[in-house]
Amino acid sequence: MKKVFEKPKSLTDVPFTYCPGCHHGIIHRLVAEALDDLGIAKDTIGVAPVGCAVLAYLFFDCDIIVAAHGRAPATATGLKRVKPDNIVFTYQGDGDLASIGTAEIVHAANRSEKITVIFVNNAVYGMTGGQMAPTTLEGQITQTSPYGRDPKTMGMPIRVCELLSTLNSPGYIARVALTKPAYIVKAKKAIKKAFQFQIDGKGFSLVEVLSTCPTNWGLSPKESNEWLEQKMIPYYPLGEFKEVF
Amino acid sequence: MKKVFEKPKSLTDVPFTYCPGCHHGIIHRLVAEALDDLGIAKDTIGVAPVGCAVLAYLFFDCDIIVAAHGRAPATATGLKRVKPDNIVFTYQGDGDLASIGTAEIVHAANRSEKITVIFVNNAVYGMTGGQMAPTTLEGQITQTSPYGRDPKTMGMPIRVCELLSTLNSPGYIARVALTKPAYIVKAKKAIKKAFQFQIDGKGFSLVEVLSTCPTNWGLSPKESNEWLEQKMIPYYPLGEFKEVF
Amino acid sequence: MVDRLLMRGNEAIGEAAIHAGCRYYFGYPITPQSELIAYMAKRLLKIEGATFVQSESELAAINMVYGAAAAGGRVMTSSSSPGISLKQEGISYITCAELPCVIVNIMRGGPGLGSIQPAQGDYFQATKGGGHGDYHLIVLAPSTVQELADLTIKAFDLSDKYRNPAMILGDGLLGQMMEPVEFKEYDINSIPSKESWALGSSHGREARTIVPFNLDAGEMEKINNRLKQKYIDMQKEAECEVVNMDNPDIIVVAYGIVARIVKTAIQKAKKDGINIGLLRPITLYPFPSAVIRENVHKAKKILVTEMSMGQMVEDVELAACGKAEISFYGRTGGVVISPVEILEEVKKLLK
Amino acid sequence: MVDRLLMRGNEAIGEAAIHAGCRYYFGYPITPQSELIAYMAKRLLKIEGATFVQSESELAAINMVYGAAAAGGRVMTSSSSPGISLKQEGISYITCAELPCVIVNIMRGGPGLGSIQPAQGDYFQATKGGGHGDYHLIVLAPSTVQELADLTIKAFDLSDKYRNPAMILGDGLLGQMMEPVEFKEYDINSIPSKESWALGSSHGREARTIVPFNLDAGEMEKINNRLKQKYIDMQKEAECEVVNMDNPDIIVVAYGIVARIVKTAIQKAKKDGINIGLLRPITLYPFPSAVIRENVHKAKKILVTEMSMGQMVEDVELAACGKAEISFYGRTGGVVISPVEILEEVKKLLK
Amino acid sequence: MAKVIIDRERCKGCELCTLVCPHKIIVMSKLFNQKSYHPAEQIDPEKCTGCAFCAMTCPEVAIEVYK
Amino acid sequence: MAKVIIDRERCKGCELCTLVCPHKIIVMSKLFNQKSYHPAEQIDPEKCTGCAFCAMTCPEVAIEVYK
Amino acid sequence: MLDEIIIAGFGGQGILLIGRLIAQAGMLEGKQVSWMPSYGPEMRGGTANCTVIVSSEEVASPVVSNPSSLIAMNQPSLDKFESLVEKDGIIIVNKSLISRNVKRDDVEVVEVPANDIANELGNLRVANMVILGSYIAKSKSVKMENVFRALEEALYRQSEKMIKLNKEALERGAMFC
Amino acid sequence: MLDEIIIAGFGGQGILLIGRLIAQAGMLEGKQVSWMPSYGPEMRGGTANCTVIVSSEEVASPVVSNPSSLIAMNQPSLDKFESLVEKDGIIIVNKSLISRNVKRDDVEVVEVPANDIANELGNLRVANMVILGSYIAKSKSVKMENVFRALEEALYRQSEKMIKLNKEALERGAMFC
Ligand SMILES: Cc1ncc(C[n+]2csc(CCOP(=O)(O)OP(=O)(O)O)c2C)c(N)n1
Ligand SMILES: Cc1ncc(C[n+]2csc(CCOP(=O)(O)OP(=O)(O)O)c2C)c(N)n1
Ligand code: SF4
Ligand code: SF4
Ligand code: SF4
Ligand code: SF4
Ligand code: SF4
Ligand code: SF4
Ligand SMILES: [Mg+2]
Ligand SMILES: [Mg+2]
Repeated sequence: MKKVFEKPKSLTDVPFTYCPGCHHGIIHRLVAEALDDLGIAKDTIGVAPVGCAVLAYLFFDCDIIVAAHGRAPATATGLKRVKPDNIVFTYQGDGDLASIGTAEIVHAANRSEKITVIFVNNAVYGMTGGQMAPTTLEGQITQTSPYGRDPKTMGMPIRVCELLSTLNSPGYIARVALTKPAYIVKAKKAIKKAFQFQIDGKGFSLVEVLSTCPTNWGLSPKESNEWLEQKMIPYYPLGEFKEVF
Repeated sequence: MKKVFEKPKSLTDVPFTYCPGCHHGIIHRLVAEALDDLGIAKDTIGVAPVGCAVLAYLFFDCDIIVAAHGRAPATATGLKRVKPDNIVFTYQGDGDLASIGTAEIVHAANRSEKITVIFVNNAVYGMTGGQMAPTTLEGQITQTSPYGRDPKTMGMPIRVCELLSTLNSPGYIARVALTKPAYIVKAKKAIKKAFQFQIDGKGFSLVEVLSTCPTNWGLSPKESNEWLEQKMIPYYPLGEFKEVF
Repeated sequence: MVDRLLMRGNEAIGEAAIHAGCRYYFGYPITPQSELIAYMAKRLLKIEGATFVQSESELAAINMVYGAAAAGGRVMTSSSSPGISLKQEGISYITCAELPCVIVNIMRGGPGLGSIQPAQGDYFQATKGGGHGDYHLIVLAPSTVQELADLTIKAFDLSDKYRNPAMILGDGLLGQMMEPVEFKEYDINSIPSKESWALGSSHGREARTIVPFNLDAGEMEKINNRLKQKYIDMQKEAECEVVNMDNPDIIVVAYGIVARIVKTAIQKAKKDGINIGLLRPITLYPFPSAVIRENVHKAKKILVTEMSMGQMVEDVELAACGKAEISFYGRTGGVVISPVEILEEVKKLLK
Repeated sequence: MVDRLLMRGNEAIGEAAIHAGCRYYFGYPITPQSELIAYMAKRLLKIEGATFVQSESELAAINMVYGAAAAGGRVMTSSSSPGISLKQEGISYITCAELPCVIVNIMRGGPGLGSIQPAQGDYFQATKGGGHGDYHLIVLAPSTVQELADLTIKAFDLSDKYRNPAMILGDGLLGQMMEPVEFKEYDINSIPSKESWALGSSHGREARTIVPFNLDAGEMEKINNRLKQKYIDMQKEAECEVVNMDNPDIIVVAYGIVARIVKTAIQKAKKDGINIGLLRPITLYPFPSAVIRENVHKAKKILVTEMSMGQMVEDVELAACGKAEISFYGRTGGVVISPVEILEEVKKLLK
Repeated sequence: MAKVIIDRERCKGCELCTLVCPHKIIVMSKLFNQKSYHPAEQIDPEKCTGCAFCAMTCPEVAIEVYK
Repeated sequence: MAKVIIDRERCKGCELCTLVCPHKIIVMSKLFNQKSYHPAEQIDPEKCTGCAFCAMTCPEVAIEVYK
Repeated sequence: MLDEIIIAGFGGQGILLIGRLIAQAGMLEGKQVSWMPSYGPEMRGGTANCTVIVSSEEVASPVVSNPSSLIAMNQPSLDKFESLVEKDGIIIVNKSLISRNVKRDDVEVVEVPANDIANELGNLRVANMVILGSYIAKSKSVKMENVFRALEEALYRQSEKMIKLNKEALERGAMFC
Repeated sequence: MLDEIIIAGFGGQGILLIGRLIAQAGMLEGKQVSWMPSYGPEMRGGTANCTVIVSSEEVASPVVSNPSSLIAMNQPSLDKFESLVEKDGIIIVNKSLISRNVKRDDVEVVEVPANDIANELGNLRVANMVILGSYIAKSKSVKMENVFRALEEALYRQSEKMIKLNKEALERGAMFC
């Protein structure tokens, strides 16, 4: 029998430190597969965020730097400008990218820095124990919205893809999910396309991945997948938002 | 004879320190007239930016605080939350609002803080002597784009109204200009409407005013007006972008 | 009788703040102080007219504090080391504008992202001014959960008294641990009125400004001089706990959680016939230099111990004016010093 | 022969950086250093493969520097006081990650927005660590335009040597003034290779990481200890100019532009029969404590003078170990000290 | 009948008012004011309709209109 | 004919693989692994089509598929 | 009196609650107490421990190098802390998850099949109460009635039934001492 | 030798250039020089001044309390700096814009109708060169030929005609001394 599915080479053997059922692991695999498929792992520099994925350097078998919270796009800019022939990607959570790092992602996208951003939207701050993220849904209970997110004082969830797509600069922007195999196949395609965009020197690319945080959602992995499908996808429609070069 | 036009009461007698022909003065007058017309000057707190308008406290006859560069929306949030019955407005340049203060404006708008933002887009950093702003036009020469803004490394000019209008929160957002009386009349209406929006407790309001910087553009006031009409307005269309409550 | 409650340090700070009339909180999550922001959310969102905002960043938080303080609100923010670094510009502004507010730093190992374990590496930043320009914070260093509560209340009062931001400098261990804590009656009416300077409606008075700058150097210097005078006036608030100082063989100087660890070392040392004196600065700015100076001659050796590479030790040396032989022992990165280590260090010095 | 060029201080820094092989600059405009960013734009945008980015903020700039340094680029950023405060978190990260880069601070009056006139109020921030955690920058304090150039080059070299960020601590006056400057031959090939640690393509080697943290306190402490050892090793780079020190009536300690003003005071004093010695620290970190210590006993009185409320004076006191009577004279807010004032202060002390 | 009063010391000589006056009855003075700008002045006040275009446009709020 | 190999020590017992298997031939073991999770295991390998849905879904990359 | 207790196990085993109840009970008895957790990024499967001090005097260091008692809920915890326990101290071992014997012979050891008993009681999650019951009975650090009170306060949002179950677990555990 | 010159006037009068040319000329002569501007937010209509030192020794303080020479391009500048000039120093006054007389009688005063001469030359903007010419002729601080060289370097982007005009202005000014 032939092996038809195995761990991609661009992942190390270190077991993930993520909670059971957390999609971070799937996203890691898809990124690693993209690096494998495109044969770019040895030329890739990853920028890990401050968030649950801060330990990503243990898992990806490529050069990695951990950026300050929210500043991954700036750090990636520095890397890419010095090493334009390398492939540079950031891997950022929603607190990291859409809250503290808002200015950095908007301006990196606007400058159309030739980097690829993997944006993990799990509607919560995972690492710090479940506080409200900019992407937390209306009414969602978190540590810092203990009575549910109230749009009157906390605003509505931010849709990053839609926001960034208004910028008049080259870019590839898509939103994907991972709750069923069909979605995963699409997610894989989008991530690969995003890296290809960079390889082709076309500019900035970003894939938003709707992700789960069973631990902080207080749900089982299965329930988390359901919640994602029933609550998140309607507010965060999947699809490609921009492809301009 | 009756006086049919005079300096609004909400302006002090201190002569402006702006350069000849600079639109900051017109914008000040329009804001002051709005305060007069709505009778809110004595209940208004202004937040001045770091930029040419840092001295606005000399000119407006209402309480004023000078915020850190880019952080006026955060400072305004603090003020408004403590004094919800006061009217709070920020007055910000394009460097201030669209560059260093990107995160603050996006999130204040998204929380729909009940503040009014007067956003002065003069396509340049005035105060510091004419560096590139996020709104500097393609090819425009500035101190830091001495060979013209090159979208390949510096990105395209950011359209703030369009960007903020994608947020799913209440808000009034408009763009105006001041190069002819008809525009000035419209600008006045928009600014008044923005304050009325706040008075009515409807949420965040922002008026972007296309403005000139003869000094740093290296043009006469007249040429500056022409340049604004011929170059800026086509890229930054005037109009109302959002009115949701 | 007041109840004793078993509370986490972080939560005790929050409850103390609310107790002291703090109704405005702006902050951003970070370990090991996230319980504090969560606590403020839980409490303030249920109080009519109060404000809890999870800001988009620490930078936004400190600038919201700036606005809220300018409007006369009793306001607090909190964070841990990296987040406090991000607030430096804002802190400098608030100090220049002479606005009162309380800033909590529950320190963790650094530099960089560091570790999330307890440390005291931000002493310089807190006491000398991590931001630009000549300014100082009032810096209080609690060592028990009760003191976290008490000094939080005191921080608000001192901050109002001097119109200067005050910082609670704790660490991850203090923030995370639980101890019994009591909240004594606090008279909210005793809070000084801010009517004479806060921004708001200007009916019946001239419009006011809060402008933390002056483009004229001479005028700016006047602001600096006013601040300097304030720092001089503040010196009288300096506080230091003095423990076991009759005839010590050696004096240990330590603050915060480390001072408590020293206390255990003192007990252990007694068994070995060694008498350790302890000087525990409670205010780190103003630094209790006078108390240090009066006491250092009581023993030949002075040991300063911190969970850092040695920061407060400089202030101790400055206070001692070359009149004592000062050694330093520190652990870093989040490693908590143990009583045994301190005792060993003491024995080494006494040899 | 090398040409003497009449250049602004800010531009001399820029030219020196390019001369030293710096090809990456990330910065944000601010008075009084905007000529530097403009200069870098003008020059770097014309050099193939070089990068000039006006970043969205100082925060972004320092984090771009972090990335560029990690990739092995010789990289610089610059700002003035408030902007430097915003960089504190990033600086702490870069230090922890042990990456080389040069940061220029052309100081202005503070705190807050302050004034835009020259000042020296950021000494503590620069030398003690304005960011969180235990770390130090290499801090160089030029006093002429020529030295701005020379020390900029030196900053790059020291930064590479120790893999530690280096700061040029200038002020608005130095940045704005023009003086003749020469650029001596610099061998770009002498720049140490970064191949052994920089990120990039990993063909033929294992993947590398740059992670400025460790969640395990013990492991984090190892990082701290490595840094500490580096700071000890660095002490040998300490530098101090010693002027007119045979038999001085009084010794003045000053750095940067103020030291030059003292030199004029020295000349003026001679006419009055007063002999003023000058100690001018060139490296502020490592601080030339040994030179200070060796020299302070040569006069009864020591005057430290700064354009601040008194910051370096603490390091002088620490170096002097209580062995000299130290006074301080300072101006703030952007007011530049005049030679006459210094002379008067000296006479007052000698009375 | 209308007229405008221009505060010649506030005026910075930007000329913007001269451009918008429908009757071209504002011109720049040959003289200097104290800040050494050539201030604007109204000629032919009879032609003034009091439309206030000039005043609306003036960045220095230096113009008052009477009608 | 296909089969899957599940790394029982990597598995964290999240059960996601059991949900996506079209033939419901992955179930959770009653036993603990060393991290005290109940790992997933394949039953009825004959029914396995090697579709790899399980592997694609596994957040721990604990599943290999052979065909 | 001075009791210094380290309680250790997997995250999710209710380690911190054990500690909290001892501290709370101590406080109810007018004693000085402190409770100090280990803390880290919230990730499942990690280990957790906390240190509790119950004392008649002011608690100085909340950090304890040599506890007088150890409650080991799993094997790694026993491995890590066994050697630190003071001479004549107490080690309570969760026999359900720890197969090896305690190596020290200068301490008192109590073995409690906490998980098994909890299972018998119908809820694995009360294993922590079983072992706490045993510790209280053995050490007499605080009174059981005060642990009950502490429990009621801590679980005030839970059902009567749940509280009852926890108390039952405490009592079952107390039989091992 | 040590010349310490303050040059002051309105922003826009070319004050900084006057200073720069003196410094540049001094440098060409192998002297030590420094040039220090006043600086502020770029707003028109403000005043500008700069201090230039030309010396045979190392320049210590670039800040000068008592200049040996003052070039006053407008009245506020004369008001501000007149009293500071050293005894026996030089004050060059732009007579076109300054109506009052210099009050000091212990300094040498030269009055130059700089704007008028510039107007005569057909370009108001060269008034600064007129006054500079006068200062050079009076003070002999640096050689005029070196000012010419400095001018050529500074205006290298300008037309031949413009450079010629500036030189002419310098020469016209030099007649006043
Ligand atoms: C400057 C700074 N602020 C705050 C933190 C604390 N912090 C660490 S991770 C994190 C948020 C993580 O949330 P997210 O980005 O959504 O990632 P996730 O863990 O959900 O994948 C925060 C606030 C920090 N390390 N640094
Ligand atoms: C933190 C910080 N960075 C930079 C500056 C310097 N600075 C002052 S104003 C300004 C930009 C002004 O441009 P803009 O906001 O467009 O306002 P304008 O002057 O054009 O009206 C800058 C960068 C500062 N004061 N503080
Ligand atoms: S906390 Fe949430 S995001 Fe983080 S690893 Fe656990 S489940 Fe995933
Ligand atoms: S610099 Fe530009 S924006 Fe500033 S006052 Fe002058 S013209 Fe206006
Ligand atoms: S009011 Fe109208 S007509 Fe009269 S001067 Fe002004 S613009 Fe001209
Ligand atoms: S618009 Fe105003 S400032 Fe401009 S010229 Fe006319 S009156 Fe003067
Ligand atoms: S490969 Fe397909 S059929 Fe086989 S076990 Fe996995 S999901 Fe089921
Ligand atoms: S998906 Fe993976 S981790 Fe989850 S139960 Fe299946 S094999 Fe285990
Ligand atoms: Mg998240
Ligand atoms: Mg602008």
